[in-house]
Amino acid sequence: MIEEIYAERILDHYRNPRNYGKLKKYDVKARDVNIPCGDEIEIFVKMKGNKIGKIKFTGHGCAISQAAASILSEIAKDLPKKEIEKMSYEDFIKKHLKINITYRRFGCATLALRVLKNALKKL
Amino acid sequence: MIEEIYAERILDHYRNPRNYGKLKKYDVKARDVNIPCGDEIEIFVKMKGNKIGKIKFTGHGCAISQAAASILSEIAKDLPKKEIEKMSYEDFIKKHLKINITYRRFGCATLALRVLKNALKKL
Amino acid sequence: MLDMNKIKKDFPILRVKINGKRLVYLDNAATSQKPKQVIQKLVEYYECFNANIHRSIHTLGEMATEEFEKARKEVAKFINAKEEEIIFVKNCTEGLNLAAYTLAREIKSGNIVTSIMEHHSNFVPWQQLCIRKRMEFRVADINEDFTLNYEDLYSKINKRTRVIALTHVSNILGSINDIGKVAKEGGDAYFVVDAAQSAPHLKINVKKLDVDFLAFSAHKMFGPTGVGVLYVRKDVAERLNPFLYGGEMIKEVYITKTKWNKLPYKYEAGTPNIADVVAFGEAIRYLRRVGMNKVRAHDKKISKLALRELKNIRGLKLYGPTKVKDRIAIFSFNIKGIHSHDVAHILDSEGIAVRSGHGCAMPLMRRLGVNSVARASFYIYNDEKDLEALIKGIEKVKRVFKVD
Amino acid sequence: MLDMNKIKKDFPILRVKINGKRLVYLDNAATSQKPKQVIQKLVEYYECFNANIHRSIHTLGEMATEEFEKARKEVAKFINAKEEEIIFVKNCTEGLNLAAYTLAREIKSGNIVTSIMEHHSNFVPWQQLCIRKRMEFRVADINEDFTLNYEDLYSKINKRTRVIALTHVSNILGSINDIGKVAKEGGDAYFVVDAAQSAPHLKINVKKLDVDFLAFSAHKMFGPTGVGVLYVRKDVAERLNPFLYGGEMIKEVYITKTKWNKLPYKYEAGTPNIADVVAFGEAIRYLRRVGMNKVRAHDKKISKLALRELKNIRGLKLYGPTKVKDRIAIFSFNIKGIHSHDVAHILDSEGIAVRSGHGCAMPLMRRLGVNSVARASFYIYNDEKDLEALIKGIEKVKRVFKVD
Ligand SMILES: Cc1ncc(COP(=O)(O)O)c(C=O)c1O
Ligand SMILES: Cc1ncc(COP(=O)(O)O)c(C=O)c1O
Repeated sequence: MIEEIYAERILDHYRNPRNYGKLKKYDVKARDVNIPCGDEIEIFVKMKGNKIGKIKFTGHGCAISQAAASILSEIAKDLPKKEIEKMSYEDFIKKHLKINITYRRFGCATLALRVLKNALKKL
Repeated sequence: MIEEIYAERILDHYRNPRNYGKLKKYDVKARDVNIPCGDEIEIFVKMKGNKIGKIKFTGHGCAISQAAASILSEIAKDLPKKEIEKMSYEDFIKKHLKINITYRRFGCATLALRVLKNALKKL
Repeated sequence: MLDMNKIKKDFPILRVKINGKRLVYLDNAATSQKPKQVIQKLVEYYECFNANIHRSIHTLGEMATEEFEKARKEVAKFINAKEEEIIFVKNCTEGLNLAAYTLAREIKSGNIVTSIMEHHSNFVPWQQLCIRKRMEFRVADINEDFTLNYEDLYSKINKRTRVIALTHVSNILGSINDIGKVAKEGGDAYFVVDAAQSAPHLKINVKKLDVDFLAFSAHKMFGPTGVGVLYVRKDVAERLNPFLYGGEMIKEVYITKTKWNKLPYKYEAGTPNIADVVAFGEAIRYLRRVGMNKVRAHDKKISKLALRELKNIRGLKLYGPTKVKDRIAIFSFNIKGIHSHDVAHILDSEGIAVRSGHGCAMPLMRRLGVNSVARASFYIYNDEKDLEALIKGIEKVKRVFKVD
Repeated sequence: MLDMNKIKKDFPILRVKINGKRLVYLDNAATSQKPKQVIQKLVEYYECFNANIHRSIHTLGEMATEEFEKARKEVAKFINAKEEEIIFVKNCTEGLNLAAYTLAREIKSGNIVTSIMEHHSNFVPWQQLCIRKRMEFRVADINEDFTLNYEDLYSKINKRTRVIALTHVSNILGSINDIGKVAKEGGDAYFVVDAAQSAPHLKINVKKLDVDFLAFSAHKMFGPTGVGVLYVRKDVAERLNPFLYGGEMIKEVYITKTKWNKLPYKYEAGTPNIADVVAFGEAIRYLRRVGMNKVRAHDKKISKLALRELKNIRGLKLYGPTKVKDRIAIFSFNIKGIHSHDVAHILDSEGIAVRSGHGCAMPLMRRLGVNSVARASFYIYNDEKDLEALIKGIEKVKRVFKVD
């Protein structure tokens, strides 16, 4: 059912994104676009030791990509860098987005995590 | 029947081409290749007024293309330039080659006539 | 009027169910569906006379060559060109790139003029040519009503203009550009027309339009994927040098030089897409039987209805002309607060296929001030019921997103 | 051993009658016939999930994209490449030209080395590049036994060699070249391999061969016309600039610049030949099920028999190696006093399809001192009976021409 993908929680994160904006002081940032959509996410990270201290993002795109960024920003906070590095895209979708995503929206759902992984590589 | 195409007369012209060779003195010459085959014909013409006086050809290629050149050289002699100009390829095949030719050998059968027409254009 | 029942029956894919719903295929500007006659021709080709062409003495080779050249004749007649002006390529994009690469050897300084409504395929090749050659790249604007701004276009064309590259119909806006007029007033520059969206819908007459190059894709007009057509005016085609080397484009090869074959082969390198060209011939025959005037009449009818319906949807913004005569039945839109991807995804749950995203026209997106659009595009097998389904589908999108 | 009965049944065209005779198709080096599985896949594609790919949110688009990328995986596995190293083009010729055009922007002075046994498609692009850039074009010779003259080849390669362009198997001689050895001893030059004739018959492992580019055509290995593959080693593909512009190869377009998509899309412009790529995936699966080792074993068996039989025909001159291990089952020959076209024509009257002419290898023809050859080339559906038919057919040719 399509309504399960566009669940209350997804729409809420889409309309009221948590941690939206830029960090003035950050250790790394990264940006990418999802080529098929043109969805865009930029993520700013300030580390606290080996953990993610502060995280903010900006961007635009579909409900899935933006909600995924918002949800990611919530769960990533205080997480050790390693945890993000080893988090699989499939797990992120299943455990955190909690919706059924097929091939066509995979890129939307995982854009933010991809950007975050790339940002952490620059550390 | 394939034997009708490779009739005695065609094979004879192929093996014993009439008017084979070059003219030392000529008014025009032309050369062309049949692209699919690589068959090659060069024709030399010496005019006698408005008529074809002497005609010789050289070249190499399949039995059809070489026999056609030989047969053409025989019938072209003493023919008014105009007659060659207005001779259709289909007519040449039907009246002079006297064999059944389909699309695939059309280029072979008409190479010599094409070269002769081109030569006369240079006059 | 088209016999819709008959036409729908010609397209086997329309029987497919999507999420248990009837398929409402409204992504025709991306690619059209194929009538059974075209699919059958492919099968016939491979089962009965598949062979490599042109250099074949055997029966299969002769049959394949004849059918291949018959298709070329069909295409030539379809746009009123000579046979030797029809070059088969792999898609419209290759056709436009062929034009750019061969012209690149001819032109030096000066400028190239195009428009902001171009598909990337008719924008990037010229942009890159200008970068390589340090030429000026000039981009004409659109008007507020989404038609081409001719005034701006003409102000950008001058004596130093070497190429005008213009689309016949915009794949986002649906706007029809007056190619004949631009050809008349455009001066001496080479004129390259992208007909990807016009060839399926409008009767094209290259002699009347008086252009130098015109490219389109078979797959958007009932033909198979993998075939494009590039029309090149004979004198231009004779003057320019070939693009890709090898195969039928060759007359004689020596170690140090090569002589080219005559037109149109000069521009066709390697084994052509024989089966699909033959099947494309069948697609053209299909269009001819339907009649391009009827195709256009149907398109106008749907456009009129669609414009009326879409106007009434609250929060829907349409990007494209509102006069039927200025456009074809391509409708790009956004719904306030909902991203085009979500629109397309929810419509799909109702069996409705529309496109979403930047539609390979990022410069236009930026000009429109959006990142993406949803696009519903119609063809002759789409009827009022399909339009109705779309309208209902959009209501559902809004319901899922809880907006009104 | 191959189950010939089963295999013959897979190819519908083998039921066709030519002049009332059973079709003996021996023109496989020009193009192969297609198994019903491949034809059926085309039908399935167009009847069930035809849509444009990659930028689609709707169900059909998702299905088409998945099948398309699945085919890429099949091809990658088939030659032991990474998926992003597999670029779909329209034919082998486009692949080789793509290599030449993109390398042309990288290299300046120096020389390019190729061989006299090349097909025009791997000869003319490099010849023309050398002419444009005033580089030296060097052509390695063959030995008296029709194998590549490696000594001559290595003497032509030096520090100033920018590209080595070599065929894996000659389409006329049937000779197999030792690509792995040349890669090892060829120095730093880019190594471009024409695998048009090897990919259908030999197991290819691009990592073992260690080449930079390798091109082949689907239509010669059970796939449809209109699809070629260009393998480009990842680091090379990343370094070079794209060739054709537009479509999936684009990431972002601005008025003054464009960013390219990642591999392999960077080199795929315009709507790909989706249906035929999907069907080519099926062809690869077919080959995989048969097993490339069995394909090769069958080829060797036929070669051995053919070499024995052809040797006994008076007046027949064979152009190609006489050792089975040096060759595949491509047999080019001439019969004294009879032109190859006449040979092919008379064989056709017996239902036997062979090629005749220069075989797109004019430099080789001149080297062999002939204008043309007749060529019989075998594939897995050809058996001893087909060879027998050929031998009998040649006898008939001689009868018609009254030679013995
Ligand atoms: C050795 C060789 N290279 C290249 C080609 C060109 O292949 P295609 O015509 O499919 O581009 C061929 C096929 O004729 C060939 O035999
Ligand atoms: C206006 C326009 N031009 C060019 C193209 C490119 O066509 P293709 O992808 O078939 O090369 C398209 C199709 O998407 C188009 O709509």
